[in-house]
This record gives sequence, C-alpha cells and structure tokens, in this order.
Amino acid sequence: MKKITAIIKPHKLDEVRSALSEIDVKGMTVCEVKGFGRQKGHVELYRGSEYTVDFVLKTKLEIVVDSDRVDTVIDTIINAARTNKIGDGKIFVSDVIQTVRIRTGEQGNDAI
Amino acid sequence: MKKITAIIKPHKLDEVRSALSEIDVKGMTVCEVKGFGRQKGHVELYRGSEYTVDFVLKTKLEIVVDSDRVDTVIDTIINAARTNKIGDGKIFVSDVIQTVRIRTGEQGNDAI
Amino acid sequence: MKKITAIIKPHKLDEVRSALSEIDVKGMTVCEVKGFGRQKGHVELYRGSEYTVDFVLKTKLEIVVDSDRVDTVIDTIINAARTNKIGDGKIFVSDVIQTVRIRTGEQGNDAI
Amino acid sequence: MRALLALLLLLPMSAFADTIDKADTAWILTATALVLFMTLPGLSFFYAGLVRSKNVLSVLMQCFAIACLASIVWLAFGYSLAFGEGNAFIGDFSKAFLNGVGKDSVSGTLPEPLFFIFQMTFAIITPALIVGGFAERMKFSSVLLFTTGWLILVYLPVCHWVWGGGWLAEMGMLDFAGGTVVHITAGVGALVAAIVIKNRHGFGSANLIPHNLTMTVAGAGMLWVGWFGFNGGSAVAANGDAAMAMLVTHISAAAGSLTWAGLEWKKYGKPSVLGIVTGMVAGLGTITPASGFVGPAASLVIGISAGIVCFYCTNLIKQKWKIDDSLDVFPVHGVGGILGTFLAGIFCSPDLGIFSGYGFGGDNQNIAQQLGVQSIGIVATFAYTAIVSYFLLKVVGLMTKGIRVDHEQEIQGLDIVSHEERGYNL
Amino acid sequence: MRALLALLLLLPMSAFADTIDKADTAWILTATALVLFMTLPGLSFFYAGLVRSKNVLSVLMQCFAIACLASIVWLAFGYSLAFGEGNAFIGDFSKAFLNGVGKDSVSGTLPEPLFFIFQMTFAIITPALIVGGFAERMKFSSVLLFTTGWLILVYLPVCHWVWGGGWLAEMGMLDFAGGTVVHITAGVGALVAAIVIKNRHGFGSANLIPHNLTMTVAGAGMLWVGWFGFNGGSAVAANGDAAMAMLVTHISAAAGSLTWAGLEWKKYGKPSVLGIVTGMVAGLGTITPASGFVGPAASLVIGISAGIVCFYCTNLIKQKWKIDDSLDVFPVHGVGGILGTFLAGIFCSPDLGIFSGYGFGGDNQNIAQQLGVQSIGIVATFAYTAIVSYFLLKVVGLMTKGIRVDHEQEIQGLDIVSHEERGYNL
Amino acid sequence: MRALLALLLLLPMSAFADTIDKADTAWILTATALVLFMTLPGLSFFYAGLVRSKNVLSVLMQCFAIACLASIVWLAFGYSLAFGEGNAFIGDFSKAFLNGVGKDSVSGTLPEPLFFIFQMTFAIITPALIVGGFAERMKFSSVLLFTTGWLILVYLPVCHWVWGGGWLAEMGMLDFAGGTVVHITAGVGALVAAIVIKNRHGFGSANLIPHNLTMTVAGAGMLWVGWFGFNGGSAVAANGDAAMAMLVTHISAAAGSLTWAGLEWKKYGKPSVLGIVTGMVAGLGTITPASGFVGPAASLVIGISAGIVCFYCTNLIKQKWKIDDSLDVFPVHGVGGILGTFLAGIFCSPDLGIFSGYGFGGDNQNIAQQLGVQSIGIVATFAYTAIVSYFLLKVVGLMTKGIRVDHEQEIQGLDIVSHEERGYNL
Ligand SMILES: Nc1ncnc2c1ncn2[C@@H]1O[C@H](COP(=O)(O)OP(=O)(O)O)[C@@H](O)[C@H]1O
Ligand SMILES: Nc1ncnc2c1ncn2[C@@H]1O[C@H](COP(=O)(O)OP(=O)(O)O)[C@@H](O)[C@H]1O
Ligand SMILES: Nc1ncnc2c1ncn2[C@@H]1O[C@H](COP(=O)(O)OP(=O)(O)O)[C@@H](O)[C@H]1O
Repeated sequence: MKKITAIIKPHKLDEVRSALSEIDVKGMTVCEVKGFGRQKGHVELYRGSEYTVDFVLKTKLEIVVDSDRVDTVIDTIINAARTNKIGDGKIFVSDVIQTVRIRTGEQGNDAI
Repeated sequence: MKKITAIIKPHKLDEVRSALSEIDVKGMTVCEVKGFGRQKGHVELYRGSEYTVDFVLKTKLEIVVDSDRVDTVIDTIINAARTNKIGDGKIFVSDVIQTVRIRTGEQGNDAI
Repeated sequence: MKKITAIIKPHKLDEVRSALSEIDVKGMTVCEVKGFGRQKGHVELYRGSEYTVDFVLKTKLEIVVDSDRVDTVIDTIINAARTNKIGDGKIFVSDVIQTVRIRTGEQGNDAI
Repeated sequence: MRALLALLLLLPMSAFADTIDKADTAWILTATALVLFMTLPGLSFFYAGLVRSKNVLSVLMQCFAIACLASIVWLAFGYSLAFGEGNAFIGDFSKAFLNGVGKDSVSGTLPEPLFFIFQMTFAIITPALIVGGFAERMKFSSVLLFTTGWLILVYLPVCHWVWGGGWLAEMGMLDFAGGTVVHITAGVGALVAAIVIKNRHGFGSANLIPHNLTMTVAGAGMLWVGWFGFNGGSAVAANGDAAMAMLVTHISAAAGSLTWAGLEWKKYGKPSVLGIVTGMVAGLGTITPASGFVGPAASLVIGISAGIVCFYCTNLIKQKWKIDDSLDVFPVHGVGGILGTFLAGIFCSPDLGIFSGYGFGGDNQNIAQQLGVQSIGIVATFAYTAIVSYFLLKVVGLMTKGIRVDHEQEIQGLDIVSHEERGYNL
Repeated sequence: MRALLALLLLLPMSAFADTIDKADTAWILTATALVLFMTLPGLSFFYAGLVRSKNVLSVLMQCFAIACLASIVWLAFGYSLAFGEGNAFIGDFSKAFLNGVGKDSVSGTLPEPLFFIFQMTFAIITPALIVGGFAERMKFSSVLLFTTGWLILVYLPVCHWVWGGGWLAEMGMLDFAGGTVVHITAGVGALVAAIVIKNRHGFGSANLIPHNLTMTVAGAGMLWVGWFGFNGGSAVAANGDAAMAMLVTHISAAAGSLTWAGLEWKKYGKPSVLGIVTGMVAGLGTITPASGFVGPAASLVIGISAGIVCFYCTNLIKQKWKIDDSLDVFPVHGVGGILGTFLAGIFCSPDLGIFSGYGFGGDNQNIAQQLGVQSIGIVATFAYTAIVSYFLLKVVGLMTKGIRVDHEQEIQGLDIVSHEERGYNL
Repeated sequence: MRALLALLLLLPMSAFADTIDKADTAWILTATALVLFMTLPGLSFFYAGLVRSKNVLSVLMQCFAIACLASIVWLAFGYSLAFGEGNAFIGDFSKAFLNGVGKDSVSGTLPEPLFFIFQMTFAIITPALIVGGFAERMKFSSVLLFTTGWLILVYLPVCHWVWGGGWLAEMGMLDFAGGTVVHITAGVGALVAAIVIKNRHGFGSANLIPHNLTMTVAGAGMLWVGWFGFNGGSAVAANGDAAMAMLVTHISAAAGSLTWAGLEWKKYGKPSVLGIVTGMVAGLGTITPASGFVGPAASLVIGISAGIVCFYCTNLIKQKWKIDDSLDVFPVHGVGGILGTFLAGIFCSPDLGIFSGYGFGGDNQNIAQQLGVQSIGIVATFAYTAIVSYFLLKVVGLMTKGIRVDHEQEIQGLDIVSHEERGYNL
C-alpha cells in the first residue's frame, strides 16, 4: 500500500474529491495547512504597518491506496487540481506497511 | 521506529490518550482533520438551499514508537476507539528512518 | 527524497522558516497541531471547575528534500527552534518514493 | 375674568405652540441611536455572518462606508431633496447643508436637527440593505458609486413622494415607517443588482454556506431591538402611538419567526436558527408600513402572512428562478414591504372588529379605495426603482470597467482583494 | 379669586390626571428596548459562549424561540392572567388579546400598550434564563413545550402574586424588579430541570469548557447595560426613583464582579474573566428585588454579599452535589434572587443611617415584619416553582417520548441534530 | 390682576424651579446606558479584536475590571473630588459615598443620582481607553493599580478643572464632552505607559496583527451609537442642543471615516476596514470637545481634519518613532482630543458664516482669546498627565516588582498566564 499526499489549492478540494470518487477511491483524510513555496504570500497593512504573510492557505489530502492504483490516483488529482498557476501544489508518495480498520480489525487492502 | 497514524472519532480522543498513557506511550501529536469514507456526511439546509457536507470531522493521531511496540499500540487504540459504528476510522503504519529531539539533539529510540 | 517532519513551538515558526530559506529550502507545508509529551498541559478553571488541558499547541512542519540535504535541514531546524526548555519538539525523517509538481507534472527532485 | 381664564387655559399650550416637546425629543434622540444601531453593527453583522469567511470584512466595510457616504449626502442635499418643499416628485435645495436650520429650528414637536438625523438613519440603512444582493463579488469602487447614486436617484425621490409631501402622500398612501420607502426600494434594488451582476461562482453547486451563524443571530437581535426605534420612533412622539407601533412590531416579528421555523419543521423536518431569524426580519419588514395604523390582532395576521409568503418566495427565487440575490434581500425585504404595504391598506380599517386599525389615509373612505392607493404606490415604486437601478448599474459598470471582480479575485475573496485584510487570525 | 387661583394651581395636575406622562413614556419605551436587548442578543450570547461549539446554535435558537413564544402567549392571555383583576392567585381573561386596550388606554402614567410590552420583556427573559439548566442535551420540542408550559403555570401566577395585586402584594412583599418573580422562579426551574434531565455525558470527567468566552463577555456587557432598563424601568417613571434604581444596580454589579474575581484570586491564584462576569450577574440579580428600595451604601453591601454567597453556592452545587445545572442558573440567579429578596427586607429600612433605604412595604413597620413577609414570598415561590416544574417536566417527557436526546445525538451536538446547521465554518 | 397674571405666567417655571425636568431625565437615563455601552462591550471589543488571540481575554478582563473599580472609586470619593465644591484644583469629600444625596436631590434639571451615574460612565471609559497603550504585556495587578491610581490622580483633578468649576472652567475653556478631560488624558496616559513598559516582543519584526477584525468592527459600531449618548447626553437636556450635538458628532464621524479610508486608498492602493473604523474614532474623539459649540458645516471640517491629522500621527509614532502604543491610543484619542479642543476654539465663533458656532466660553470675546485659553488647557493637561502617569508607573512598578510579565509569559499570552483561560475553543 502507498500513501499519496497531495497539497492543493483549497477551492479545488470539491473537484478533486468528486474526481477521486469517480475512479472509486473510497476514502481520504483532509487537513487545512499553510504552504510555503514558489507562490508568494502577500503583505497586509494594518493602520499603516506592513505585515508579510509568508504562508498561503492550502489543503492537504492523504489517501492510502493499493500500490497498483497509485498512478491512476495521481493522474486524477493532477487533472482535477491543475489551474496552471504557480501554487497548484505537489503530490508525494510514500510507503505504508500496514493498515487496520478500527471497527472490524480488518487488515491490509481490505481495510482501505 | 514506526509511525502509527490513527484516524479516530473526535470524542474518542480522551479515551485513546489515557489508554496510551497507561501502556506508557510518552508522546503523540494530534491534528483535527476532515474525513471521507464509508460514513457519509450530512446535508445542511440554509434558507431552503441544500448543501451537502461530504466530510466528517475526525481526529488524526501520529505516534512514533519503537518497532517492537507497534502491535501493542495498535491494539490499545482499537480497544479505546472502537464504537462498532461506521466511521470508527483507520490505523496506518509506516517507517520512520530517524528521530531527533530538538532540545537535546538525542537521536533514535532515545528521542521518542 | 526524504520527508522531514518537525514538531516545534508555534512562536518559533518564523525563525525556522527564515533559517530554512537561508539554506535555500524552497518549500514546506505547515499545520497547527496539539502535542502530548513530557511538557505538561495546564489546568483551566471555569467557575471553580477544573479542566485539565493535556495538549499543548505545537506547529508541525513537513519538508520534502533531496536525501543529501537531510542533515543540513535538521541542523538548521534544531538551531532555530531550540529554546532548551521541555517541549522544544521532535524531528522525524521518513522516505518519500515519488514527488510530482501538479502544475507541470515534473517528477522527482525537480518537483521539490 | 372669563377671558383671563381662557387665556390661562391656553397658556400651557400656547407656551409650547412653536417650540419643541421635550419628551418627544427625548424619545426620538433614543430612537435615532436605535436605528443607527440597526445598521452598525446590526445589519452589517446579520449579513456578514452569512457570507464565506473570505468575504466577511468586505460586507462589514461596505455597510460601514455606505453609512458614512449616505450621511454626507444627507447633509449636503439629501435631506433637502427629500423633505424640502419642492414639487410632487422631488424636494429642492433650500436646506442644503442645513442652510437656515439651527439648534432652535423646529419640525413638528422636535428640534429640526433631530428630525434631520432621525431621518438620516433611514437613508443609511436603505442602501446598506442592498449589499445583500451583490455580496461576495462586486468591486468596492462600484459598490460606492452604485449605492451613492442609488440613494440620490431612488431613495430621495421615493422618500419625497411618500413622506415629503409628494404625490403619494397626497393620495393618502399609508407607509408608516418605510415598507415602501425603505423595504420595497431596497429589495428591488438588490434583485436588479443580483440579476445584472450575475450569480456567484459556484452558485448551485459549491457550498456557499454561512461562515458564522452566531454573528447573524447577534445581528438579528440588534435588528429586532433597533426596529423598536425604527417603527416606534416613526410616531415622532412619546405616546400611545409609539407604544402601539412598538407592540405590533414586536408581535409581527414573533409571529413571523415562529411561522418560518414551523414551515421548515414541517417541510424539512427541522427548524433552523437561520430560518427563525429570517422569519423575524420578514415579520419586521412586513409590519413596518402598517405599524402605526393597525392593532395587535392584525399584527398577528400580518406576521404570520409574512412568514408564509416570504418563505415561499425565497425558495422561488433561489431554487426555481436561480437568481443569486445572495442574502435574499428581495424575497424578505422586497416581498415583505409589498405585502405589508398592501395589508396596511386592509387592516387600517376601523371596521374589522378585533382586527380593526386606526383609520384610512387622506380622503380614502374604505378598504377598496385605500388598497387602490397602496397598489399604485407599490407598482410605481417597484417600476421606478427597477428601471433606475438597472441603468445606474450599467453606468457604474462603464465607470469602473465592470462592476464585478475577476474570477481569480472572487476565489481569493474580497477581504484580501479589496482591503488587504483578513477577518480572522485565530 | 382664591378659588380661581387654587383651580389654576391644580391645572397642570388635573390636565394630566387620567392621561399619560410623556416623559415617563419616553423612558419606558427605551427601557423596553433595553430589556429585550438583555435577551436578544444579551443573554443568548452570554449562554451560547459557555457551551461547546457543537451546541452553540441550539442555545441561541432556544432563547430566540422562547422569546417569540412568550410574546404570543403574553398577547393571547399571559398579560391578562398576570395583570388582570382576577383573584389573589391569578388574573383573568378580561384582557386576552388586549381586548379593550387601545392606543389611548392608560396604565399609571403610561399608555397601557407600553406597560404591556415592558412587562412582556420580563416574561421573555425569565423562561429564557432556564435554558442554562438543561443546555446541551434537551430535545428542541421538549424545550418549547416545557418553557411555554412553565411560563403559563409558574411565571404568570407568581407575577400576579407579587406585581398583579395578588396575595404577596397584599402582604407588602417587596420585589422591585423581579428578584422573586424572575430570578428565583428561573433559578429553581433550572435546578429542577437539571436534576430531572440528569448530567451531561462526560460531566465531571471530560472537558466541558466554554467554547467562546469573548461571546460570553459580549453578552455580559449587554446584560449590564440592559439591566439599567430592567431595574431603572421598573420605577415606571423618569425621575429620581429610576435614577437611584440604576445607581444601586450599577454599584451592586461592580461590587459583585470585584468580589467574585477577588475570591478566585485568593482561592485559585488567578482572577478570571468568566469569574468577573459571573460576579456581575450575581450582583445584578441580587440587587434586582431591592433596587428601588435601597440606597448606595446598602447596594455596596448587597453586591459584595452576592459575590460571596453565589461564589460558594456555585462550587457547592457543581463540585459537591454534582448537579449539572450546566450554566449555573440556580447558584447565580436563584440564590441571588433569594439573597436579594431577603436583603431588600433589611435595607429598605429607613433607620439604618448611611445604609438606610426608602421604607417598608404595605403595612410592615419594621425589619422583622418585612423579613417575615419576604421569607414567606421566597419559600412559597421556591416550593411552588419546584413542584410545578417537576411535574411539568414529567408530562413533557411523556409527550415527547423523553426530554433528552439520545447518547449518539448528544455526542454529535444539538446544532446538527436539532437544526441541521453548524455555528462556525471559518 | 397684573401681579396675579405675572405670577401665573411664572407658574410653570417656578413650579419646576428646584425640581427636575422629567424629559431631560428620560434622555439622560438613556444616555447613561449608551455611554456604559461604549465601554462594555463597545471599547473592550474594539480593542480585543486588535490583539492576538492569546491576549483577547486579558483585554476584555482589563476593561471590565477597570469599569468596576472606577465605579466604586466614583462612589467612594471620585464624584465628590471631581464635582464637589473644593477649590480651583480639586473638589472635596463632602459628597463621599453620596453623603446627603438622595432620590430627591437635584442637580441642574436632573436628579443628582442621575448626574452621578452619567458622569460615572465617563470616569469608567477614560482609564479603560489607556489599556490600548500597554496591551499584551502588562501584569494584571499592575494594570489595576495603575489605572485606579491614574483615575484618582489624573482624571479627577482634570475633570474638576474643566467641568467641576475649577480654574480652566473659570477661564472659559470649552470642552463640551471631554476632548481634554477624556481623550487628551487617556491618550497621553497611554503614550507614557507605552514608553515606560517598552515595545512588545517582536514589535517591528513579527506579525502582531489583529486576530479578529469582525470583533473590532462590532466594537466600532457600538462606539458610534454610544457616542450619541456621550456627546448628546452632555447637553444634559432633551432639546435642540442635544440634537445638534448628536448631529455634528455623526457628521464628524462619517467625515473622519471616509477621510482615513480615502488616504489609505491613495497611499496604499486599498482602503481597509480597520482604517475606516479608526477614522471614525478619530472623527468622534475630535468632535467631542466641540460638539455642543459648533454647527454642521464646521463638523465636516473637523471630521476631515481629524482623519488627516490622526492618520499621519499614527504613522509617525509607530513607523518613525517606533513607539509601541499598541492600539494607537495617543495618535487617535490624544491627538484627536488636542485637535478638537483647539478647533472648538475657532468654530465656536458666531462670525464664520456657514461655519459659525454657538459662541465663546466665559468672558472670551474672539477667536484669539478663546484659542489662548484652549491652548493653556491643552498644554496644562498634557504636561500634568504625562508627569503624573510617569511617576505612577514607576511607583506601581516598585509595588508589583515590575509592571511587565516576563518574556516566557508574554510568548504564552496573558489569557493563560494571568487568567488561566482561553478565548476560543472552537
Ligand atoms: N519541499 C516541499 N516540502 C513540503 N511541501 C512543499 C514543498 N514544496 C512545496 N510544498 C507545498 O506545495 C505548495 C505549492 O508549492 P509552490 O512552490 O508554491 O507552487 P508549485 O507547486 O506550483 O511550484 C506550497 O505552498 C507548499 O505547501
Ligand atoms: N483510503 C484512505 N486513506 C486515508 N484515509 C482514509 C481512507 N479511508 C478512510 N479514511 C479515513 O478514515 C475515516 C473513517 O473511514 P470510514 O470509511 O468512514 O469508516 P470505517 O473506517 O468504519 O470503515 C474516514 O473519515 C477517513 O478520514
Ligand atoms: N512519540 C511521539 N510521536 C509523535 N509525536 C511526539 C512524540 N513524542 C513527542 N511528540 C511531539 O513532540 C512534542 C514535544 O515533546 P515533549 O516530550 O513535550 O518535549 P521534548 O521534545 O522537549 O522532550 C509533543 O508535544 C508532541 O507533539
């Protein structure tokens, strides 16, 4: 099994989720994060004092899938999340050794 | 060392944390997340307009432990977090190559 | 490629980010988390009722870097985040199999 | 001796004949504060809670800036055009910059400066109400130009028609506290603006849900309390008229709230807090034109009708017609204003038993005549407002190169795009 | 000549003999707005900040819906049962639906519609106060049935006993603005409800901490300001009585606040903002029955006593007795009301030097007699409220198949479960 | 006969000669509620939104506790020292604990207890304003000692000088509602406190940005509404003076708001909501001393000047001088108070055509003389406040072992450190 972590623009979440549902991805976990990268933050002004907000709001998706499906999932995310503007985000893939479903105790691919 | 990631129901956090303390787990990191899975979200109605909230509030625990203890920790989490209802969540296990304690610079199992 | 996960004290974020920028780390993702560890939470009192807040606010950084740079990055984080008080946090390192830039489809080290 | 007695009996009267009544003054000073409170923070909070958090400040900013602009316009010439002599359609510039009006000027039983600011608070809230129609997508410069122009071209004339001795006043039209002058104009203005600017990106698909309903409920409470000054103050006296206006206002609000919540409960299975406060606004808007003319039993009927009619209209416009009058200004205020102006023509009748009111307007003798006048007022105001608002939006569009922010900006949110600030950094 | 002069001297009086005093009217119009403001948004915000965020809307909704229902009941027959002639225990239906009451009806020096709505705001806040006892776990339908029934079966009679010319009034019981009528009834009602519905899941173990203290502080400020209308308005006149009532109200609030915060500082090492505002409510609730009868120095004593007594009672009930009167309605309002009703019987005495007040009630001649009457009032109200509340809760339980949501629903939170909405989507 | 008639004509006057005017009473009862509302929750919310979320409760707590303490001090001897006979510099203890003042005591046309609480609300808000200077870093015990001492040593004397018949009053200094007494004293107090306590950790480098601007806007709206009571109430009557004071107050607020937002738009490219509400406070603070003396056209000029001058002063102090007067109390209130006190000396002149006001103070005959007096008042108040505040801070520092929390605590935030509570648990 592999974990696919995708950092995307927040307003793309709904599209990505639908796209993944269509290719039958059954589960994912989402977290609001702040990103730092090529896309620059902005300067806010409060009563004339400048404050640089370095971070940009992003959404992080974590999806654990069967190793076979990694490429399909990545492609799907890219298609749904791409706007061709800087800050579209990244996808990281890493290994998952074991998965357990708490409710049933099922393990491995059955638990995803 | 292994990282155990558990997605649980938010109101189970206190029980899980106590249970883990009892088996002498010394540290963990917790994050509020939104989950998508078999447990369905709900429909909210604002002035007659329906909005589907696909995501369910979940809590994510990350616990890095010595590889020996993985099974004990998983069992403990399952016991404390299970309600036997859909949405009880998942546990994922992955490898951790290195751990460092910032304060002291200690490394490996000593740093956990 | 490796993923460096650092749990630090929230008010150290700006210093760590600057320090990393100086050693030319181009990107990172930040998340607000609650930590449980040797640093104890505190007791809050509301109308005489005691409530123990076990968790301490922490900030989690995730940085994916070329494997060569792991040590430099770790050292930099330690230097910037250390206050020598309990609760300074931890650094975990794990493997990343693949990285993709959503905007361009670039892969591997080019995508970081 | 008889003469002396007569003289003496007149004393207390004559002594105050061309001077002010201090008790009326005390109440209207208060009512003025209450009506300002309806806009700041009342309405602005009611609205701001309903948008997404990336636009929360833009709504607060728009309401605030409109309040300021309207005040200056009111001083410069607004008051004079609305309440100055003039003709049947518009006042004149005789009182521009309060020319000739001092501390000792009297208007009715009030110091004229007080009448000026009391009326000013109405000129503030009316354009602010429109913000709900185009929320989350209009350029700030366009907002300022449109609402200021609208105040001048729509509000001032209609106010003159109805309250400034204009042609509707002469026909004996009844609009106690602004069902037509305030709510129909604002509702229609918002509807036209929503149609011209088009729907928000994601309307009908994405979750455009309120970001902070507690804020909306806070605003609702402030609106209810402030409305006591709005309707009760419109009696322009501290007496039984004011008290009865407040009473019927309150009953209509309560009835509208419960009706809306009840309909939700029946139709969707659960009553909601957004529903109950929307019913409240419907009840309040609908009783407004009638508040000085009807009795308690009638106010119960008016409140319930408000709940039902506005409830179904909200569904009609959003779900059926797919018009993104984003915060439902037209179905609540516009429809409420129309309904209330109409019902005022019925329940003002002194011949309805327990539902009786306090008499017809002008020379009208019966419900039919009064309803005729009310209908003319409604239709004329609706048509005039719609046409002027439409052309004004087009002109403002030319002046500001389009009234709408671009797609990227809409996604980023107006707080950063228009004001370089964020609402929350919790 | 002498006769004429006499006649003339009487003129200003007689001219207003059976008519209203416009200045009193101006003030009570305002006071009515202030007391409504105490409930919406005041109290509802004070309470809503104290629950967990998953229940924030449910508290706001309950307060709002109760306000609406109470208003309709008040119109239908509530006012008539409380203030109609009737007998020593309850009024009658002579003024149901304000039958026979018009703009020109007079009550004291006020238009009767004004007296009606002023008193209505008290009938609104009293059942709303009880929400704090059963917060976070009662079914919405049960809430509506219980509070409406309670208003009718508890509030209306007790109000009649004390203010409507009932048996306690005849004994000369002193309750200026509702220590007994409002605070004891609400406090006892909440306590009984808390016992009947049982503790919240997790009470004593989980962290049931306030989700937004800024909201609570906002509500507290609104309550303080609104209380000026509550107590100051209860003078039913714009004069020195009203001013002095406001003054002692304010001093007691300040003293209660500082006392509570001081006790916390001593006992726990730190004063808290929740503590200081709770002390404020204690100080305000306690001075309420006494506010028109005591002087400034006495109000300082009353405020300090309120801080101390309510502070220890809160601990007693929550920590010792383990009763989950969730927002501490009984220890703050109930105990404050009892204490204040009692102290009013002492500090009304004109013979206490600098601590003197403005005289005994009815035919009472000394502190002992007055305290006797006050105690009868307290005990009778306590017992009556407790018994009726208990049976009412049982009946409502039968009607709604249990008054409590099930375990799963309690965990999910009432906002989604009862209203399908969430408070915050930041 | 003639004599009789004369006598009778005097009747209404003489009948009320040493009694109260109930209409004035009605209005000042209201105004008192409005001014309290300015502090709680108004100002406390305005300020609390501007700090970081870890300090939100500390600001609310400080404002609240100061309000309580000031009330008790006012009762104990504050009122007496400010308004008691005494000498040119300070009153006396003749009315300590309201000795000899009862319900029937009269002050002007008001019950004296009313004058007492109306003035008390000013004694509450003034020290609360200073909180903005040392926000986010002062120990709570130091805050209490400093502000209480400051109230006694600074506010009471200056209040006596200007309003209590002291030396500035005798010179005919004009300060209608507290430009000098309230705003200069508070502004200078805050500036000195900011300098003594030194800048917040991270000032100039870290992002010390407002954590909740919606809260600040709520507070701003409440301040605007409450200011109607502040300035309108300072007429101490329900008449044209009060109305005109409210009118000019409103216009200045609107003009200040638009000016500030306009300057931001020009200078930084975007107008901000924090900017517009800051301009509002500047406009309100600046018109305050002038509000009873100037006309509408002048108020427009005053509001615009306020926007410009305070805007540039804010930049000067924060960016250039690097003084962390954290919530900009001095540049907004202090500078506004100075500017307004000065401009009052010009625009009170009855000889300025459309910009005319209502006459000079005392024996002053022309603008030059009046400006002389105003300048003396400004300079004396500035110097006196600065010196006393400085030494007071030093003494308090000794008493509380330093007025500042330590570095670790500052990072953790005052909510936990001083009050063991958190604002939000969403
Ligand atoms: N090396 C990295 N490690 C972790 N997260 C990263 C890294 N680089 C970028 N990110 C995340 O990806 C987001 C987008 O990256 P950015 O460089 O702004 O744009 P793009 O992906 O289009 O080049 C960042 O905001 C950050 O959250
Ligand atoms: N493939 C997955 N990858 C990541 N997270 C998942 C995955 N599947 C489920 N989850 C997380 O687990 C939670 C519970 O899963 P769900 O399918 O609803 O119930 P159950 O675990 O009882 O079958 C989800 O809300 C989601 O946060
Ligand atoms: N085993 C662990 N797994 C995951 N996170 C941990 C673990 N141990 C500690 N942490 C995180 O590191 C933070 C700091 O750890 P703590 O034990 O308090 O101090 P220190 O790192 O100085 O020994 C904790 O608050 C928690 O977020």
